[in-house]
Amino acid sequence: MDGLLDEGLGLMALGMGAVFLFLVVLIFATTIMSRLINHLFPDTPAVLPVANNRSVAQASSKVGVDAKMVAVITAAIHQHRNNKNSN
Amino acid sequence: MDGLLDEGLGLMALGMGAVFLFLVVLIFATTIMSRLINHLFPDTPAVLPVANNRSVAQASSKVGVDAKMVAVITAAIHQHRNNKNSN
Amino acid sequence: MDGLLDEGLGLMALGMGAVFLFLVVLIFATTIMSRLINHLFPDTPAVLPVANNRSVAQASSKVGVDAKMVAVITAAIHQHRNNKNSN
Amino acid sequence: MESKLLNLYHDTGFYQLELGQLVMIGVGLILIYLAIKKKFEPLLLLPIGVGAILVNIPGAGMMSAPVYDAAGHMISPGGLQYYIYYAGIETGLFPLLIFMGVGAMTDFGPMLANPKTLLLGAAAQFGIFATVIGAVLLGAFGIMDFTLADAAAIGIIGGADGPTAIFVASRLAPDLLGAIAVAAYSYMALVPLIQPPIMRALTTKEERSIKMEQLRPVSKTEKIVFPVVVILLVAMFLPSAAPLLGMFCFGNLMRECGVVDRLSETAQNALINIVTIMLGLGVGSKLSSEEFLNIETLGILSLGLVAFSIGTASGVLMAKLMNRLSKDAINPLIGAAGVSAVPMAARVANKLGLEANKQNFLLMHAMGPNVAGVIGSAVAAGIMLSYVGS
Amino acid sequence: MESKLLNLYHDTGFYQLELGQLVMIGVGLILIYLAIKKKFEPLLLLPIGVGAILVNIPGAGMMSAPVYDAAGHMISPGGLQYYIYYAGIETGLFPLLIFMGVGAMTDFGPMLANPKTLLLGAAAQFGIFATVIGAVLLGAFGIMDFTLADAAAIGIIGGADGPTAIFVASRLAPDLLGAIAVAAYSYMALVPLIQPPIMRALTTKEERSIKMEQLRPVSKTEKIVFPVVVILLVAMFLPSAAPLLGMFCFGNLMRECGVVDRLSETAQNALINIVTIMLGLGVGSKLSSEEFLNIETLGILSLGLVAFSIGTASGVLMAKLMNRLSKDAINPLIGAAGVSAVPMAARVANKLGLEANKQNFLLMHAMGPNVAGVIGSAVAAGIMLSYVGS
Amino acid sequence: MESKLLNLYHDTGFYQLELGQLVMIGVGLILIYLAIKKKFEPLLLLPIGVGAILVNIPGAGMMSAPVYDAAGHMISPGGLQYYIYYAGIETGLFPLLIFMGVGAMTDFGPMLANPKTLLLGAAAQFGIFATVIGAVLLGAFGIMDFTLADAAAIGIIGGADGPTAIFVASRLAPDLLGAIAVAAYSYMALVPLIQPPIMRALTTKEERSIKMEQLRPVSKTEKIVFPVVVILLVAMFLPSAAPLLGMFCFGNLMRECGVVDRLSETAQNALINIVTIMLGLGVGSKLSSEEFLNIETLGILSLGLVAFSIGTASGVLMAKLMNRLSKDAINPLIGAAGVSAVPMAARVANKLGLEANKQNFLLMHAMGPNVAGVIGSAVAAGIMLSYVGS
Ligand code: NA
Ligand code: NA
Ligand code: NA
Repeated sequence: MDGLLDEGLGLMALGMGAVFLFLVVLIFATTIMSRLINHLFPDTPAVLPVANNRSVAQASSKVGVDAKMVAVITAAIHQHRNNKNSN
Repeated sequence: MDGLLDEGLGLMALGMGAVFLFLVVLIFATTIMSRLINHLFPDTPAVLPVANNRSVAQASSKVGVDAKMVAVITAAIHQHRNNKNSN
Repeated sequence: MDGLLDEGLGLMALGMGAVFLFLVVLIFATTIMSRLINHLFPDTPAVLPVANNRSVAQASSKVGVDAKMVAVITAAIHQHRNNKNSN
Repeated sequence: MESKLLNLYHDTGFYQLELGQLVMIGVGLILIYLAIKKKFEPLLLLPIGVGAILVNIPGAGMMSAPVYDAAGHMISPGGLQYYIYYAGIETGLFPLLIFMGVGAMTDFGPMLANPKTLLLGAAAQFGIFATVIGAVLLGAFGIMDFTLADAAAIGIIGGADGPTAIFVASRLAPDLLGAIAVAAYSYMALVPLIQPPIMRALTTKEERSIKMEQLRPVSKTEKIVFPVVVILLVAMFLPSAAPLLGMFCFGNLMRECGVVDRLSETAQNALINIVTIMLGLGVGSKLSSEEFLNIETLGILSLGLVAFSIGTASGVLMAKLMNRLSKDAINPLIGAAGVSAVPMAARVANKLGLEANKQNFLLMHAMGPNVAGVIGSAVAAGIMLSYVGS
Repeated sequence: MESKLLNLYHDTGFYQLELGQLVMIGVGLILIYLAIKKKFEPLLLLPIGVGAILVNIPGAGMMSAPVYDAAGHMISPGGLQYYIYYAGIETGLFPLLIFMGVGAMTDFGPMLANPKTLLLGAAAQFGIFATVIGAVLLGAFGIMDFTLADAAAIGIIGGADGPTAIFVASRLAPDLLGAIAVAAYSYMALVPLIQPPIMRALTTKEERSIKMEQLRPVSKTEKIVFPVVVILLVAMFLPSAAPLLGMFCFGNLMRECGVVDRLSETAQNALINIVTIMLGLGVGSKLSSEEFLNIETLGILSLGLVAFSIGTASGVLMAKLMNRLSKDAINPLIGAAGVSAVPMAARVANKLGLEANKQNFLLMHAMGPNVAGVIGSAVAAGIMLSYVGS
Repeated sequence: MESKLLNLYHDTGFYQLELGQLVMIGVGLILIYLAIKKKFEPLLLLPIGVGAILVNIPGAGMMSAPVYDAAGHMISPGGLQYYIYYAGIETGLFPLLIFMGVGAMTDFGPMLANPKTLLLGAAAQFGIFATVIGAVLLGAFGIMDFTLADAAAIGIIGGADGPTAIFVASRLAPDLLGAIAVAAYSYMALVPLIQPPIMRALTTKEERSIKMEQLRPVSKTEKIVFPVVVILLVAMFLPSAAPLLGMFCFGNLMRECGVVDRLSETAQNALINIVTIMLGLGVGSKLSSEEFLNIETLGILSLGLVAFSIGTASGVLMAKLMNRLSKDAINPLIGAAGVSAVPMAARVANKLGLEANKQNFLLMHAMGPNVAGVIGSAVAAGIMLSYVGS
């Protein structure tokens, strides 16, 4: 029984230690990465971070559809206008 | 030979019996289910039953597209109207 | 060593021979096929051959969408016109 | 070098091709022609046709088993159709996944609006069991070599339901699988030719003109609860039909419940399409000359036609009986839709109804027996697996 | 004939059904009800519920193993859930593919804009390890029969991440997989009920009203490089987490790199949907009465709730600590999102923030710890697999 | 506890990582960089690069085999890449399914309009067999350790067709698969750099300016019948090419026949995308340091470049010859497209044509040899499998 509890406590210590260690390392790595990238390639940032997981995908597909739609609508309105003129 | 024919006839008797038994039970179960549901939750029925297997799916997706389209078109026409006013 | 080189040369001879043989046969077969088909079923040719692998698929789907869009737009413009008339 | 050239020549189809294989390649071409030109169930018959050609190319090894050495390392890999057949068809995975997709495409609304049409879906299964007797007789008189398992697998053609037929055949008579699948899908495509004469012969013009009262609306909740009810009844009454009907109802539940639309959409499209391609190639692998070119195949094709005809007739006759007994009018034509062959048989009923009376739209009324027929043949399949297996 | 009839009766559920199976069918029905009516993670709980019903139908053989004769020919095929479970879950394939799809759906932008929120994703994993101790104690006092491996697998419920929990359980405690998966998904769905009281108890209204400064924009390049950095760190520090985090980062890289959109789209849709259907049926296959109806399941369900609660509390407390030490204001509510349960926990944090101050939009700020929690629990999973396995 | 800590340290990459693995992780990073930044065939090189990193993480066990006890119960599951490689690549399933999808994306129209361009697709395969001789010589002089099977597998890089190269390599030289696949896809991406100097060197500006007469329209029926004709010719002449060309033609038939659009759409999208992700991870699994970091890989990369160059040259020279002999003018540039590398090589030919004459649009004319090159290298693959295998 004590053996099992010891093992459990060991797992907890090691586990939380490793989780924190890894994520702290990741914080440093991410910060360095971001600084390096923004220093080397100071490009216009793509977009503000967005809430919904899929909003980027949706947005891009929406843009595609909208562009098509706008083209069609422009043409339709154009024709509509022409028709009116010829009436 | 007779053995095989007997077995075949047995299969037929059992089979048709079971098919009818199961579907008759299903008729009762379905009828009871429908009555119970329509008694307990007298909600507005969703839709009239439709012919094509996939028409529901199509309809729903069409609705989605149409809603988008209508929005875009409304905007386009709105802008069109504004443009005319400003001309 | 020589054995391996011999085998390689043999593979080359057989390989190029087979490739040419097969494709020459295919040229004849294709030519005969095309003549036969265009003789037996002189239908209107579907489309001019197109560059992009997927352009046919894209085109067809585009047509589908456009048809829908055009219908919606027609309806929208119709309603728009009616609204104006009633104003 | 010379020997290599000789080897290469020995590898060619010219040298190796046996007559049987040539004939089977011809059969494959006919299936492709029927699929494309005649639009005979092309989703299945086109892949089956291509699969039949590929498996009959000598030396292509599309059906060859992989070879391993003693240590378990692969010496030579197996053929594509070998892997597809043994992983997807022998195991029953593909028919079950297709049945799930079919469930996700099925609307039980018309059946729920008029549950007594389930009886028509039961009556039409008589074609299945009558055909079993036919096959048993052919076997008994020594004309053909059919066991009871074979007879049962052949009978299921009368269920007019592809995945059910493949599922049963893969379990009861894998050797006959190719012929049974081809017969099932071909006759399903031929429903508009097979059914009308029988339907006309058994009904008067007055009967065909009978208008049925409009179906009541069915609530969303009924549609959601129904597949659960079916699963529970199957669990109680007929566990051997549980794989087929369970997956069918699972698909239908995904469709109707409204909270897993992305799963339902995938089950109806990407998943069922992928599995259909594989199933076709796998079924095609059973169209080898040894397994297809024999007298039994003729028997299967004839019996399949008989099964469809008897099923149609019993559906119509049951509908006539119900029309007499029931207070609501029932057009006997919708009984023919009980064989399933969704949605072709329902359309045939509709067409004949319109012929008799231009205002008589039977489509929705025929969809009830039509989907009931799917359940009916799955139940029949369960009985057969249980009866013949035990 | 009579004996056949008897056989058939012996095949029915009425004859065969044991009480345990009946109860488990009831459990399946409850899961379906929760999925549809209460919208509890329906994408998983609906297939799991159906799977639970199917596997408990006696005689359906959904989980029966295939039988081969000495020559390797199949005598009787296995059940659908048998193939799904052993091919996709025991091997770990399905959870990994789902993790890839989740990666392709995850936006690391908010986390990259404020990397120190990763600490919140670390702190919330305390729920995992505290629960391990709880399970060990239950085992140690002889109340329940849990080994260290069992305890570890139960603890991972606190990771609030379905695929991770299934992956770990399939490796450390396959017997408990059903209960663990059900607990994990149920509590993820219950996050809006479980978390708020704890969050309110540990914070003052002033703390909940804290506004955080707007996140900086994150460049495309940062988003592309980040998953590669994570893979490299995993390779260096924690190889045992490499399968989970590697696939997760692979999915995310496909999403962000902009050159393989068609793969990313398929990973997020057709592929993850297909695998989700299968995973659900496979997990459901572990809801057999022998494996689920015992005192251990009660322990798992209770411990899972404890794990969520402790994880929520430690996330909030860590956020309070960071708020004191950091120069930028940090609203303690976002700490609760560190348990992951993406994106539910972030929405809960947002909701409580709005309650306290109508202008306080925390959603974007909570997404950082939220996705950090996914990484955190995958790291914890790696540690457990390494520690318990070695 | 201390020993556990030590174990954990022993598990880290720091402790375990060997130099070779580190180098291979670097190779993986380079592939990812080329895929994303240089757009080198990203659909394949990105997954291959990620696969190369994952398989070289020591302790991750992505390629470890499952372990079973005597009773057949799994003791430890295998790694993801192990299952993918042995189920999909060793068996040949994945390349064949991709080939089916490529067939469904291929338009044979331009080739049918001008069938004699098939000769260009034949000539360009000379690169394959010349490279075999090169590899044999390297082996013969003891510089590298290549067998005839190795040489054949290396030669196929010159086919400029990824799935064909992977299919042949998985059968003839699985140890070299990683290097061969990387070389094949890299050089396909480098076609715009490799081909133009060779094309310019072998042609005069006048030749490059040659305009070709417009292609005749091709009827739908021709497009439908063509893949069937190819299958039948393969069956007769070269059964060993039947798996590759059969699946390719099956895909093309689904595309053109017009009655199975839903299958064609899935073959071109969900299915090929899923298989591409898997294929990439599986090929990446062969980029282990033992199999990749040796002198042979350098030989493979050099020989691959030679193969592309010789193929390009022979295509151009054949086109020059045909231009002299034929009554219709043939621009020699389109010969270079005979290596396949669809549609990159055709675009290169178009670009050089426009350079020489701004009105000279060769794209459609180059598509003929381009798709002919796919058939040509599949035929070459069949010959090799038949010659080396027997
Ligand atoms: Na039926
Ligand atoms: Na987590
Ligand atoms: Na080629």
